[in-house]
Amino acid sequence: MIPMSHYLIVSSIMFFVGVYGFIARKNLLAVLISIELILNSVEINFSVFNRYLYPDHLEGMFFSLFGIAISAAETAVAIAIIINIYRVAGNIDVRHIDKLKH
Amino acid sequence: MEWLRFNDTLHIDLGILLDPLSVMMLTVVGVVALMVVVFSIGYMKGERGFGRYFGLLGLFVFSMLGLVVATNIFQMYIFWELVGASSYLLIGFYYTRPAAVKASQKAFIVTRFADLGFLIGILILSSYTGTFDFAALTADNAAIAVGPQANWAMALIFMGAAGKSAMFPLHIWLPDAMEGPTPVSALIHAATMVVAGVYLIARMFPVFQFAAPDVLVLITYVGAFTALFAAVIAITQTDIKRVLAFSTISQIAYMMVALGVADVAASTFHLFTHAFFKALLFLGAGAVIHAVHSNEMSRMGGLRKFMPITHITFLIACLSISGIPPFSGFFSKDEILVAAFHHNPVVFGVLLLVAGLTAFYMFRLYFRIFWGAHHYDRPPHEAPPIMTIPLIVLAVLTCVTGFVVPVHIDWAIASAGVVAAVIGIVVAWRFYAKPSDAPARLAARWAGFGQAASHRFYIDEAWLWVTRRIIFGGISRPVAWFDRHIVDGAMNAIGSGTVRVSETIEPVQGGKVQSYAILFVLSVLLITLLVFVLC
Amino acid sequence: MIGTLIVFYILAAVIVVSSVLAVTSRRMLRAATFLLLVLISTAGLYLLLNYHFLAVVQLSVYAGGILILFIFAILLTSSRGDRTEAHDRQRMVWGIVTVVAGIGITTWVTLKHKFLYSDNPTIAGDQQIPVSRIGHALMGTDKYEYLLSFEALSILLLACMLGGILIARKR
Amino acid sequence: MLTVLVLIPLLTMLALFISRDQRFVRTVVVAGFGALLVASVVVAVKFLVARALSTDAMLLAQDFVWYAPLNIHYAVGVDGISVLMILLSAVVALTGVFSAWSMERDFFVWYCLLAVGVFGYFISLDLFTMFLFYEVALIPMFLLIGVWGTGKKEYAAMKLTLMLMGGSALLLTGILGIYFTSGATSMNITHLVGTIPMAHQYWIFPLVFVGFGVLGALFPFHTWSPDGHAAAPTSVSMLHAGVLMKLGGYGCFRVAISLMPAAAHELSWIFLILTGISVVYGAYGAVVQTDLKYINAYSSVSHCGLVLFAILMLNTTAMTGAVMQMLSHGLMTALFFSLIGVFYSRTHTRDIRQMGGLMRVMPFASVCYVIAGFASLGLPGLSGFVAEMTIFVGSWEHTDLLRRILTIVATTSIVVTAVYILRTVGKILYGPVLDPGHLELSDARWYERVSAVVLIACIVLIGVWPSGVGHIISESLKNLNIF
Repeated sequence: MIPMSHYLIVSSIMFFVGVYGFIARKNLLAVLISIELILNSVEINFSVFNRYLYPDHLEGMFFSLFGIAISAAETAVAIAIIINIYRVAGNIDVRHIDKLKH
Repeated sequence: MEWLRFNDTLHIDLGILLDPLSVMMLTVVGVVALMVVVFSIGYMKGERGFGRYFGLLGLFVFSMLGLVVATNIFQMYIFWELVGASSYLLIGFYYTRPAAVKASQKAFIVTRFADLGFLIGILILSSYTGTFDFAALTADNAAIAVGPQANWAMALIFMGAAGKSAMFPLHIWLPDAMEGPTPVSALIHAATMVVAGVYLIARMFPVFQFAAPDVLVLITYVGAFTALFAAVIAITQTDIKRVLAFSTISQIAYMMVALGVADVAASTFHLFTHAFFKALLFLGAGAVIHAVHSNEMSRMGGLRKFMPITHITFLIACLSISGIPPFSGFFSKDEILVAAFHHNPVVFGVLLLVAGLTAFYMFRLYFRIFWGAHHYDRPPHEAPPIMTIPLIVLAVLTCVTGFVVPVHIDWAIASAGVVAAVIGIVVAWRFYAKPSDAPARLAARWAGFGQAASHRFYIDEAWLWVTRRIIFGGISRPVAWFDRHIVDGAMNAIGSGTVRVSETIEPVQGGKVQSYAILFVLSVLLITLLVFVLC
Repeated sequence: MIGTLIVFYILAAVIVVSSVLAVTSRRMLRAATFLLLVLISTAGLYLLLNYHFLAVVQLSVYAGGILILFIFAILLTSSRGDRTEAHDRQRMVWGIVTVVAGIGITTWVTLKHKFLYSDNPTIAGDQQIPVSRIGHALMGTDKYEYLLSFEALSILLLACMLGGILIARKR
Repeated sequence: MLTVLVLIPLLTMLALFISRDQRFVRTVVVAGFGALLVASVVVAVKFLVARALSTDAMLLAQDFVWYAPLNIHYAVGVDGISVLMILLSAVVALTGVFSAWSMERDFFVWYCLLAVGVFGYFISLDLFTMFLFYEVALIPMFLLIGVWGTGKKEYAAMKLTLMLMGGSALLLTGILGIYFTSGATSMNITHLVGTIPMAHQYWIFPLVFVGFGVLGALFPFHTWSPDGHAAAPTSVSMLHAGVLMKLGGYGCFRVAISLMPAAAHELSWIFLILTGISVVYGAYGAVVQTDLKYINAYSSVSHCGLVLFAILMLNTTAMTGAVMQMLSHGLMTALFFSLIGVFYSRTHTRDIRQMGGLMRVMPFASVCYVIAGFASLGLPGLSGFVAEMTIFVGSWEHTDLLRRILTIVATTSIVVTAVYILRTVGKILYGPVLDPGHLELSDARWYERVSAVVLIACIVLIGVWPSGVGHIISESLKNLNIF
């Protein structure tokens, strides 16, 4: 059987790769992709803990479920914002949008 | 009546003390004040601030009487200060004249400085004796309780008295105080306020005698020196009021010497007689100034024809101050000379010399005003009766007060004094009664000395240097600079330091989400690490 | 048994490689594709854990819905600037430091920590979760039932819809 | 009963929101502060009646639990010293209103809030409420100076507020220290007396003393004072120098000394040196200033330094003098600032080199200024004299060399005071009129006259009949039993 820690290591690698993308990328969409990675890794963790530690319960699974839904919502809004920014600023570079007003 | 209680033992009372000394002073203050007020009605007529003048005069007389009847040293200090303040206001009466303003400030600050000594003296004295009361202080056994601090206390109290009575080196304010209206000078700066110092020491005399005899020696020498010093300066002055001012200093110094040689009676007697003839001199000078509209001797001369009453009264006063019998000055001066002779021959010699000098400069003044050539655009006229009546009254008093107190006259010493005075008068007559080049020749021979004397031996300049250079330049300016730059600078540095620190750490919160993320993740990691390493 | 293990490692390798490529790729469309790979592999992991429903949701919502959104967004906003995105060297260094430190620390912590039953094969084994149980849990109001969260999520989605429209609308 | 003193300004403030109309605002403010003065007098009378019947330290006391878990009460009560401070504040606040006659509504709103803080502070017995009101009094100051001031007003307001806030940070630490080390179950001052262990007093005393000392212009934390006073509008300067600086002295006395007498005895020498420096330093600093308000600010440093100096002498006489000096300085400096306001509003300068001969032009204001000057330099018959003399006699009661020397140093300040007062008077009031434009200036108006006359009356009252005040103070001090 697969040891739990393997799952966790995979998810943590995914998480930190996401963090790297969040920190280092300048394209807003790339940043958003990184955020998706982070969320995804968190969802994996929820499921894994649920399955291995409390197999009789369903909380972890449900949290993953909700997490997926929330990330869908968040992505939708974020992309709406990004498109709007693109419309206003002409690009989607993080460096140019450090001010909320313009 | 208890006015203010400090603690269980010390409290200020306000009361009235009547004893021969205070009654004598009351007489002097009352009479002179009355004469001066009457005289002023004529003198000040038409002046701006007529009402203010008499208001301030009233304030002064109130304070002076309060001082005289004080039952305790603190009450005296209170009125002492009030007298100083009303003197300040009266000297500065012509407040639009910068010289008057300067003079009033000088008078107040110099006496204030002296009063500081007075105050500290009171504090020392009271903390050892536990009382302010004159009666308790001067009781025979009280002085013993004082101890070794008594010398300090009494010396400081003498400093206060010296300030008020214009003893060297605190005399500088008095000549300048002549900027005030002349009747004011007569009242305050000749007859009453300036002798307050003498009065104070006479009041406290038992304490001096029993607890601090050394201070009496100090008083003697300071007095003798001041007498000589002021007399020498008086010879060279050309402003008649200045001459009278220095003469006042010299005469008060006489009284101080009398106190120093432990003859309170002689001192107060001289105070008594001096008050009248000096007031008379000042009022006479006032009448002259009123007629000629100038203080300078060179603008006067031959006035005896125009102002006969003033002339006669002035002459009486001059004779009296010179110590010619039978005028009052003769008796009181003689008393002092006798006391000094028995005490210390050197002091006696100085006083005798001063007596001669006094006669000389008084008659120099007299001859230059009332004799000699005259040239006036408009002939001066005699003062109105409201001004001459006080002169006459004072002149009469000058003639009779010498006989009020029965004195035993030591004729040997008295004749020495009279001879000195006569020599002085004769010399003055030779020099000034008719045109003569003797003064000029003498002045040329003693040029340096005369120069120094007419500049009052540069004492003013020395004080000015002290105040300008040391107090303003040496202390205040550095203090102000220090405050603005060092203390305030330190406070501002704390402020700007804070701003700088926040500017340095500002980019951390620079609105860049990614930077926040780095910081956030690293911090979480650090905390995780700490938690797991430590657990 | 060993087959599951092999499948897991393959999936793990795909996830790691794809996610790295997804965040480093210059071209956004490629990045999106790699993200798709990651998401699909994650669905595989869910299958391995016997969360079949979750795997399906993952595929349909993430791989199906969100990624389409991404691709639209990329196409809408693509311009020449996208490909020549300059790298901020300082940022990269910080990112790498953070990532290395993070992976190191989490791995160390994960390995060091002794989980209860973590290697219990019997429980982790086979049971599928029936969809009816999921449905009841989602719609119930008892303990361990999630109607409130479900409704909250619905409102959130509605709000996002409105917000998305409002933001993206032409002014 | 005492709460009325807080409620009146509060209600006045609320009433001001009704209308912006200038006449209405003036009526409300004058009525409000007039009522406040009346209420203060009533409180004083009630206090005297109660004092005759009771020997408690604090009279007219009331106590409500405010926040039980932290033992915070709303506790009020007065002794003779607070009563006098209340009277002083009421007089100065009312005259301040007259000096601020042409100000707009919003100014008075903050002014009322300031009064709320001041009165609340003086009636508080609970350390927490005291601190609260202290802060309430400080905040409006920032706006009053920053918005309605002149010159470098933003800088001055910022500096003043920050320095005072710095002081209150120390204070808060001190108060918490007092609360937690005393083991008491209340923050009421009367309950805290004698409960603080000696070891803790050593660190709490300096904190509290410096904390209050900043407001009392303790060297070297006084530099907010010149800038603040110079920038503030007239009535704010009056209230600030006249009343707010007294908050510092009062706090030093009420909290630092009376709760921690042992530490005060041990540590007083350090602060005596500092305050001794304040006294002389302020006086010398004033000598060369050219801005009228700066002269007064430095003079305040000197006089308030004397207050703290006397408090630290730790005997009844000197402390009586300290309270008298607070009263005297409050009245006198308020008078000064109101007259400077009069001059400034006419001549539009505060530089003494540009003024001259104003006695001719504005005789009333000038005479008042001379009287204020005399009060400041300690002329008998005016309040300054009795205060200073009581302080000097009190500090002379100590026989050790340090205190003797410091006392002599402090007494020299009266000469220096004379120097700068006369210099100012001579420059601006006497002499010929320098600026021909000044010849047409008008004298003080009726409201400015009211303000000056009331203050002078109080100064003379204390100066002529000091034992009335002195008695109240020394009785209260005896009740404290701290010496």
